[in-house]
Amino acid sequence: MKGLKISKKNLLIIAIVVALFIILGSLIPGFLSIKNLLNIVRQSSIIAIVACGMTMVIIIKGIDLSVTGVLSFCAMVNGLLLLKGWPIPLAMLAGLAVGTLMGLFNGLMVEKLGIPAFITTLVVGNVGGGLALLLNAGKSIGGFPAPYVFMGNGTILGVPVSNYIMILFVVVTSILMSKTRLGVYIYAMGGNETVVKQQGISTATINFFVYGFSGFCIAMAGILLSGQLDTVHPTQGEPYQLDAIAACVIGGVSMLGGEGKVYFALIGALIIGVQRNALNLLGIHPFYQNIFVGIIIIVIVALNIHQKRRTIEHSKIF
Amino acid sequence: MKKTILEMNAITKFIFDEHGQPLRGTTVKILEDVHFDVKEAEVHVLVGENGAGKSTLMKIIGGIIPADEGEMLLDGEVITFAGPRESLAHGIGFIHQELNLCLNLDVAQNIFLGRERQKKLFIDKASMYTEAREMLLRLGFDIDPKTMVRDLSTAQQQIVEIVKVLSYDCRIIIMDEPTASLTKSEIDKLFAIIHDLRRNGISIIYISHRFEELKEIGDRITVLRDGRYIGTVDIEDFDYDKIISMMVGRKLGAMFQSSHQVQDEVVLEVKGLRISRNTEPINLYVRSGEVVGLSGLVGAGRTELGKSIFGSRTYYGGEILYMGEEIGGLHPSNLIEKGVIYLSEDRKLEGLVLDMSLKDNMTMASLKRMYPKTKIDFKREEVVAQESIDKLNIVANSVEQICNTLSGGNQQKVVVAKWLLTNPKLLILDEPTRGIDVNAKSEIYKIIDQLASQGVAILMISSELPEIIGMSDRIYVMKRGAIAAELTDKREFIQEKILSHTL
Amino acid sequence: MKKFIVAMLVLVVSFGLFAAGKAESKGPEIAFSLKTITNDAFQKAIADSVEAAAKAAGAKFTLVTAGQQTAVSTQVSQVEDLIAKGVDGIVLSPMDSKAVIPVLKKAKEAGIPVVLVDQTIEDGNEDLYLSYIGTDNFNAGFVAGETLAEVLGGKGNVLIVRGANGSSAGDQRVDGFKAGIAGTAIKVVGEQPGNWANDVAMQVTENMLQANSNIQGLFTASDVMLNGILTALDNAGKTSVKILSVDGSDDVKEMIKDGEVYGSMAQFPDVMGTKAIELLMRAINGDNMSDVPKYIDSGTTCITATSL
Amino acid sequence: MSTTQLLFSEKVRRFVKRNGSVVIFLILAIIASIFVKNFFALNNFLTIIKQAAIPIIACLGITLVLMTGGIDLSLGYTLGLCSITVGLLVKGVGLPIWLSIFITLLVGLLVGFINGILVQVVKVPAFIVTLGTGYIIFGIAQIVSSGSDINRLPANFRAIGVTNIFGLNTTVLISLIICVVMYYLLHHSTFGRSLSAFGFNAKAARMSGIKTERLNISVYMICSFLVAIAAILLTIRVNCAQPTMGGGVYTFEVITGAIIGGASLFGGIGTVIGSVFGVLTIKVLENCINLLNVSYYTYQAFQGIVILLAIIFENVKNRRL
Repeated sequence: MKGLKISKKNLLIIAIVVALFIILGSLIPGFLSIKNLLNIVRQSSIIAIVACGMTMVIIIKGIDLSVTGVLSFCAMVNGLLLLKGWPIPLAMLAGLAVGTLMGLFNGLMVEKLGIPAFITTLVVGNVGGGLALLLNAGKSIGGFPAPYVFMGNGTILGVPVSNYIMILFVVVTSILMSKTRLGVYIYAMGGNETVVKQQGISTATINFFVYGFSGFCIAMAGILLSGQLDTVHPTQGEPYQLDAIAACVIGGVSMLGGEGKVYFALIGALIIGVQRNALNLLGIHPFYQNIFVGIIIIVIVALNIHQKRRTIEHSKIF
Repeated sequence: MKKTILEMNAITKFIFDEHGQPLRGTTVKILEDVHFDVKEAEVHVLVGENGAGKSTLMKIIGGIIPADEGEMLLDGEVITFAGPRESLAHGIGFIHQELNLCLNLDVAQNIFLGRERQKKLFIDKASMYTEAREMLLRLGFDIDPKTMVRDLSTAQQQIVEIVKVLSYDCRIIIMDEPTASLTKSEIDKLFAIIHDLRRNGISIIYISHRFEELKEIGDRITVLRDGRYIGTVDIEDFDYDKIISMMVGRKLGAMFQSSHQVQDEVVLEVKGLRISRNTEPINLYVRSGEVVGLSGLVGAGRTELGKSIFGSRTYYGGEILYMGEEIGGLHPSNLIEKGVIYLSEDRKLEGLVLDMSLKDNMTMASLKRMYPKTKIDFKREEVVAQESIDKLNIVANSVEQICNTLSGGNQQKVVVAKWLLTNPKLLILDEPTRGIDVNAKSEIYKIIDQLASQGVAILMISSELPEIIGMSDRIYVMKRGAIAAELTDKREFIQEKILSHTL
Repeated sequence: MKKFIVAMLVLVVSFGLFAAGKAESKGPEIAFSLKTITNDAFQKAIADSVEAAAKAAGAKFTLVTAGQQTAVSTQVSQVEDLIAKGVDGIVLSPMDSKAVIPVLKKAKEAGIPVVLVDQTIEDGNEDLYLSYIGTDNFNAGFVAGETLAEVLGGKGNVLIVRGANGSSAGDQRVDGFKAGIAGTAIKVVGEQPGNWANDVAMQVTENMLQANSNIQGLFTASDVMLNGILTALDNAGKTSVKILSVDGSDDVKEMIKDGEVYGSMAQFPDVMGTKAIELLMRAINGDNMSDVPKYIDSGTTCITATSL
Repeated sequence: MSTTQLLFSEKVRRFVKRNGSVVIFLILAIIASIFVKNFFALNNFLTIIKQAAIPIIACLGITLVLMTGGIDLSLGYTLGLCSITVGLLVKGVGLPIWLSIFITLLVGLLVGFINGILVQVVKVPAFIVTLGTGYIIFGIAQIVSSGSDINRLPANFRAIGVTNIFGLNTTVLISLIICVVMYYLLHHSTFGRSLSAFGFNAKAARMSGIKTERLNISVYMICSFLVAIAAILLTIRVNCAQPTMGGGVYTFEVITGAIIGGASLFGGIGTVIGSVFGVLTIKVLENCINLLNVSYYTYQAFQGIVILLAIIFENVKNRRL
């Protein structure tokens, strides 16, 4: 019964997206080509993966501003090790470990010292960014082993590998959020922290997990990106910080905490991707693109909120 | 003779500084040398004024805060709880006064929070829903465990809270004013539950200010005053005045007094106001020097009416006349300037800014009047605040004290002080005595009477029939968002009669 | 769900408006991708010349910029978009010498001719582009170094105001400069990043001057930071410091005239633009490009008061 | 211990508690004076003050916004827009200086007004609103400037900011005046009181007769107004108007300053002294990094770590004291 309802929902979304694409396609030459569509998803995959962790963080009323730095730093660690001839899995593991650790550090600051996530993540991000530059004297590195590049750029059955990885992340995360205790606790913490404490659930565990996981996702995004570019650039994280947050919020994750679904965050990421892509295909002058992006963000969020308000109004007793 | 399962001796708790650190060596203490014990299968009622230390004592039992001195024995063995989880593990459940639920989760998730049913790695939602539904039904409540707690009424939320605690098989259950927001029928159900809990050998510690309840369910009554243990009496020799005197340390005169005179001038007149699209229009008026009671069940729309008048809620059509002038939709600030004020039922969310000091809160509504040139005169402010503190004898160590370190009763007095400073002409009081002790109550009743005799018009929303009956010159009864009845003849002011209109 | 429908519709409508607003033009479509043209006179000059040349050749022109100085991945996905769109030719000013290689491969697969300007890519990938037109940044820096050494008579203290950390162009110029002064008695006493921004450049200069008041020369990775640097020196009463810069923008010419700046390494954006389009048009018209050299030097000269 | 002593120690405790950043600043300054060559020099201090003066103005603006529990991520871009606006008007269009400045300030107010309306009326979280308006403002700034900057501004315009009056130039003095005004506004007027109340509990504040709607919008306007002033002064300082001036980096630097100054991201708390010294702390730090000529790649990491320490101190202090 419930399952049916959900699948209905998805059908609806898919229907809308398809409709949207047809219209866009008719407006924009080359937009509807399978190549381009897969292309969009591939470009969105980085944002989407970061958004997986970000969704959790925002749900517990936090924010993770360490993306820029951590993303670059982890990729740099991983990349340098690869060039040192480490086997790919080990190098990636190292990169992911670094990201997770930086995330855990954020968790520590938030949990033990009560430092606002906003500021600790911001600063940790700066440090990460600095280290990324430091590691290779600000130079980019490249020329990675073929299988590694394949992960970022190759395709299986015509679909980019990145997309599979992204799907994997989104699915795993949303199962974690909806089907496990931890997931419930994360929502609970976003809803009412005191209750969580009174139930004897350790907020430390939650904070550490959420920020650690966010760091993990960021690291993964960074590694995947360096695969896509066959390069690690010491500042390659720059564009993804705000995009990831925007993706979550456009996807209806409430900045007030307690609400949000990873699936919708993915949609948010795709909306951003589609929009950027379409703007480029339309050949709109870069100056106007900024204005456009801004308007879209505000409008969509405004609509979300308006929608929520309406539903609350209706749920009144009489 | 039932055997004692929980015993507390010489419990002492010092007051906190603003960072929650205990201030030892000060004479003022929250609890001092308190004794308390619970026997098997009894309902032990704990009474006392606000700030008497009831909640603190319970928090110690519940493992939420530790005692600074003294010992606690469970089954004769000394024990300390590191946290609420531990006390729960020892079979002590705590139903809190303010709701402890996650509004963004559904009923079942709230009930099972922290001990979800697992199927391998994943939570087993299906069985949780069925179990939750059973629990609710067993206790006679038909609430869908799938509904988000946010969408429940306050009363329903309170019930979920109770069910949640009951679902742990506890030996001792602490109920801190569980009936505060329940309707009559729900209260009856709760009492039924309490009775068969006792039958099953479970003990209940029950905190309440509603004496009519105590007789119904209590076995023993323990009285605290100013953080000290005063005494324990069996329900058999329960005597209203005796308990009162134990609580307040002196015999109390008549709770309600009416020295005020109703005048002819109509201050507030509401014509055809609908509080929502599909409710009947409301008509009512309040005259100068008149106390009008507004009775009705929780959720009958009394608060909505109050807020509609006070420009804090959208209503649907109708006019609101204050001294013959339309004030509908005005901003609270303009209304306050005109002398219209609304004292919210929700002290913590709408009444006070808990993180700010007494004086800041007291002067908040009068800033414009006190400092027309916007420059704050701190000296004057202090004087004014101190006056209010003395006048309403608020228990606080300074005007700088942060409000969330005050007891509920004192917080309520701060709110009252705030409104008195605006020298109002029309007072809308929403549950002015909710969750505050007899002494504070009678003081607030005095103030209401004084204001009325100064010609202030008062509309008093209350769920406590005694106070409605005791205070009002006229009574409106609300039902499903509309006025169900108007009682003008004091001889009609009888609990049963009013209830009959509400149901 | 409703919110998504509405959201989507908003997208659609707005795109519709934009699309409607665009006039369809005949002829091949040529796109130019670079880091940014905001507040970077030199990049802007290149863009302008490319656009002008393209229009002249009757081609439809599209400009895409990554916005930030170092948003490499943005540039890459933008080029991907261009390929997907199926433009007929791409002029590219790579933000990173390696990161663009995969996407250039894609362009090759799609049979879209690419000309590199200003910046080139890793050696060994010459098959990926028709030709690289530009001046090598290292060289520009090198010449600047030599010139300064000459002016200062081979000795003295100099400060370096770098570009943004992680910008290869900036790094190469500074590396070149250091090579240029190598072997002389000139000492680099301070070296800090100015992030291509006047206010930052000014602040770091001020601070470096606090540490070393005895300065004879200063090198900056780009003209875009000169205003801040000059103000800082001016405030510190250091008017005799010999300044060398890179880009040769119109602004700097004024400053050189007024003797505030000793010289700037002029590169020739117009040459890059016209030449790039010329090559692309040929490729598009199916000429045989085998004769085209892989590196066309658009030349560098050091503009000084004398050469103006 | 006599009561007076007690009062004194109490006073100290309160002061440290309220103005942790002052302590952080002093600690840092002392360390620097000992270990950093050329730091302890009047000239250097003047430099630092000059560098801090302008960010302080912006920081006071953001402090107000933070006190409402909001945030303004568009701050840096507003700075850019105002910079290019004043540049264009003064040199490009050649309007009289007072008029150019007047219009620029209006632009600032307008930006703030739009942010405020979107936050208060449309009820979009400030984070998102200003994230979005940031993009938009940046776009507009680029369009009006068509990407190029305007340098070598008229001397009589620059005079506004660079004239020296007993050692301090007018920029510093203007900043000083603004600090004083803001101090009164925040700590001695009903405005500041209402602002805290609103930040802590908007509902209660409104129902206590505080015009929270107006308040909220006005705060964003004041913030952008101050940013506009900062923009004009910064433009004068570097003698160049450019749309990229400020930017995201600037926004976060200013916010960090306010946070070091003890402002709370959850609203209600914020002080002028705190924010001023928050910014000074950052500037001293940057100054030291340059004096030491720390390798430019360590720069960022180093700075980050020290700031982190400062913030840890800030929070630990709040708990212990």
